[in-house]
Amino acid sequence: MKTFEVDIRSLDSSPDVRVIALNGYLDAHTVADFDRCTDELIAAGTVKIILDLQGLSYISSAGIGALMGLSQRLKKDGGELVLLQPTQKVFKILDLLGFTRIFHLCDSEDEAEQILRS
Amino acid sequence: MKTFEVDIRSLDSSPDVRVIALNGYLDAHTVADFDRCTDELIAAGTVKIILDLQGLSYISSAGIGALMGLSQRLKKDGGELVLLQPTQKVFKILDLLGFTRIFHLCDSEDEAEQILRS
Amino acid sequence: MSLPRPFILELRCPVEMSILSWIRGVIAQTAAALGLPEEDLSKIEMSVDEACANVIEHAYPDPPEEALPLTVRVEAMTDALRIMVCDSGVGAGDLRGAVKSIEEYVEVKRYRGLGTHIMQRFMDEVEFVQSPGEGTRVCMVKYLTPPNATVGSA
Amino acid sequence: MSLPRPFILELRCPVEMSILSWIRGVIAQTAAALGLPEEDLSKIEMSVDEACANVIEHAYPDPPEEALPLTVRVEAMTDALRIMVCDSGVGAGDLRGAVKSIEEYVEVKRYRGLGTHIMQRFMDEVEFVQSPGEGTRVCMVKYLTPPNATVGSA
Ligand SMILES: Nc1ncnc2c1ncn2[C@@H]1O[C@H](COP(=O)(O)OP(=O)(O)O)[C@@H](O)[C@H]1O
Ligand SMILES: Nc1ncnc2c1ncn2[C@@H]1O[C@H](COP(=O)(O)OP(=O)(O)O)[C@@H](O)[C@H]1O
Repeated sequence: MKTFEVDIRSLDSSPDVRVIALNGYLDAHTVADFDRCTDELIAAGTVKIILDLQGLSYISSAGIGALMGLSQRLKKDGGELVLLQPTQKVFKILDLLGFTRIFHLCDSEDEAEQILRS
Repeated sequence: MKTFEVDIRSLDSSPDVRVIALNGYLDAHTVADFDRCTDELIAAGTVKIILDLQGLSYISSAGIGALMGLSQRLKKDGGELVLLQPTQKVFKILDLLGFTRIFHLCDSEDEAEQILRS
Repeated sequence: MSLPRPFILELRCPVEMSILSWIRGVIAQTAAALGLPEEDLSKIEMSVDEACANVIEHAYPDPPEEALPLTVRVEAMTDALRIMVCDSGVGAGDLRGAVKSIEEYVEVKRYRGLGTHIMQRFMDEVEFVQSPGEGTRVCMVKYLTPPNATVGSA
Repeated sequence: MSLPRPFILELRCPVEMSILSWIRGVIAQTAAALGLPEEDLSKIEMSVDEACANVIEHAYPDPPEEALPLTVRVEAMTDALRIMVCDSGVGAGDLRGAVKSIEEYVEVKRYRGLGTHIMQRFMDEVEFVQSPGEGTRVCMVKYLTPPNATVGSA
């Protein structure tokens, strides 16, 4: 049974943009793995991140808090966080709580890239 | 949540052969529906049945007993029961218990038809 | 992935056949979370299903006095999964009437007695305890690999 | 499809974050078997997850004395699903420190206090009972349509 996996790559067309694909669930247990991964990226100078949520089956308050903290840190450094294609279930949770008005959500990688370029 | 559904049709090429497709699980609860359906077919003169198990997610001893009883009745009337393409899970259960040596199992409708014609 | 143990799960429910699919679902979910292979998962799911179906079919010829007459208790220990299926029904019945083999089952053409046969084939240990008027308890055990002995677990 | 009620499900487990996914799975399975719509299912799953994560994070600053310090009890009654999450830990903590709104949460930039906010938003009733030294009990209720009022049920 898979729990949580993180896959990181750079965009060919914008090498300073990192795409982090999440697979599994981001809860109070797996959030430590997520934080470790984003800490490393930020330490290495990354400020623009696309978080690919197509494989994310669930997010808890711990996960939402991690995304909020990440977004804030990237903004402070002049960067930005964009969320890409959450599953219907994760979108619904974010939407019911009001977070779809707070995060930058995108339907495609191209759209996300546009936002991070501007 | 779907529990159990039965779909009955005749083979174009052998109109006396009935194909019963099972969907859902055949357990101590749903076996009554199954029995009712096969009782009706037998009362109407059916003696050759292909039981399509592609949509069957689970079978319990009650379900196996029903298949055994059905097979016996059809044979008595000069007919036969053939099981078509059980899922891996159902096949494994039948196999572990030794029922794959007792039932006629087929991989295709054509093969099942051949058996029922001979 | 392996669940931290020990843990306990207990279900208490009415004696109605339509409850069985939920019980199977919860049991399968738990066995899967323990990291058990598909085959063991099927064996455990089916053994519990058979024990519960027996309670619903045989334990209470008259309507039960208790509101929740069927109990399923799962204890996941370090080295074993213990599952108890208990009722407070008649506490009598032909528990030893289980078929000894599939050949016998096919031969006799009664197509009964397969449930207890399945439990005994699919679980590592099975014990039936019956006291007339006090009910039946089926205790089934499946051995587990202790978590620290699992190769490559996180 | 609706499960016969009442029934009870109880889980007792260690305070380890890796247990959460199993708890969610069992809860979601049960809510689904009750025929609840996807949205309610998500709300119940998440509320229970938040309450359990709090026990694991906040209830036991020292290792707990009990082997199974976290209890989740689900009671599916005719008209409601009652879920209790109990511990016997410190029984103190800023339970009233929940954020009042997402705006406040975003503003304050502390990114805490969302768990209890979620329970209160997603469930129909939520009650927190704390006694210092005796632990915390979170009791959550989701109203259900009585089975006989369900249109088109089998
Ligand atoms: N919980 C129970 N209470 C009373 N009798 C039981 C119980 N479980 C099993 N039995 C008895 O054991 C017999 C064998 O059960 P089983 O092997 O499952 O086959 P079947 O249910 O087809 O008869 C039953 O017929 C019944 O008499
Ligand atoms: N089971 C518990 N035992 C002790 N304190 C708790 C418990 N549950 C919640 N709390 C307290 O309530 C506070 C608010 O919880 P919550 O809204 O989930 O936010 P967070 O966990 O992010 O702080 C916690 O910080 C903690 O002080």
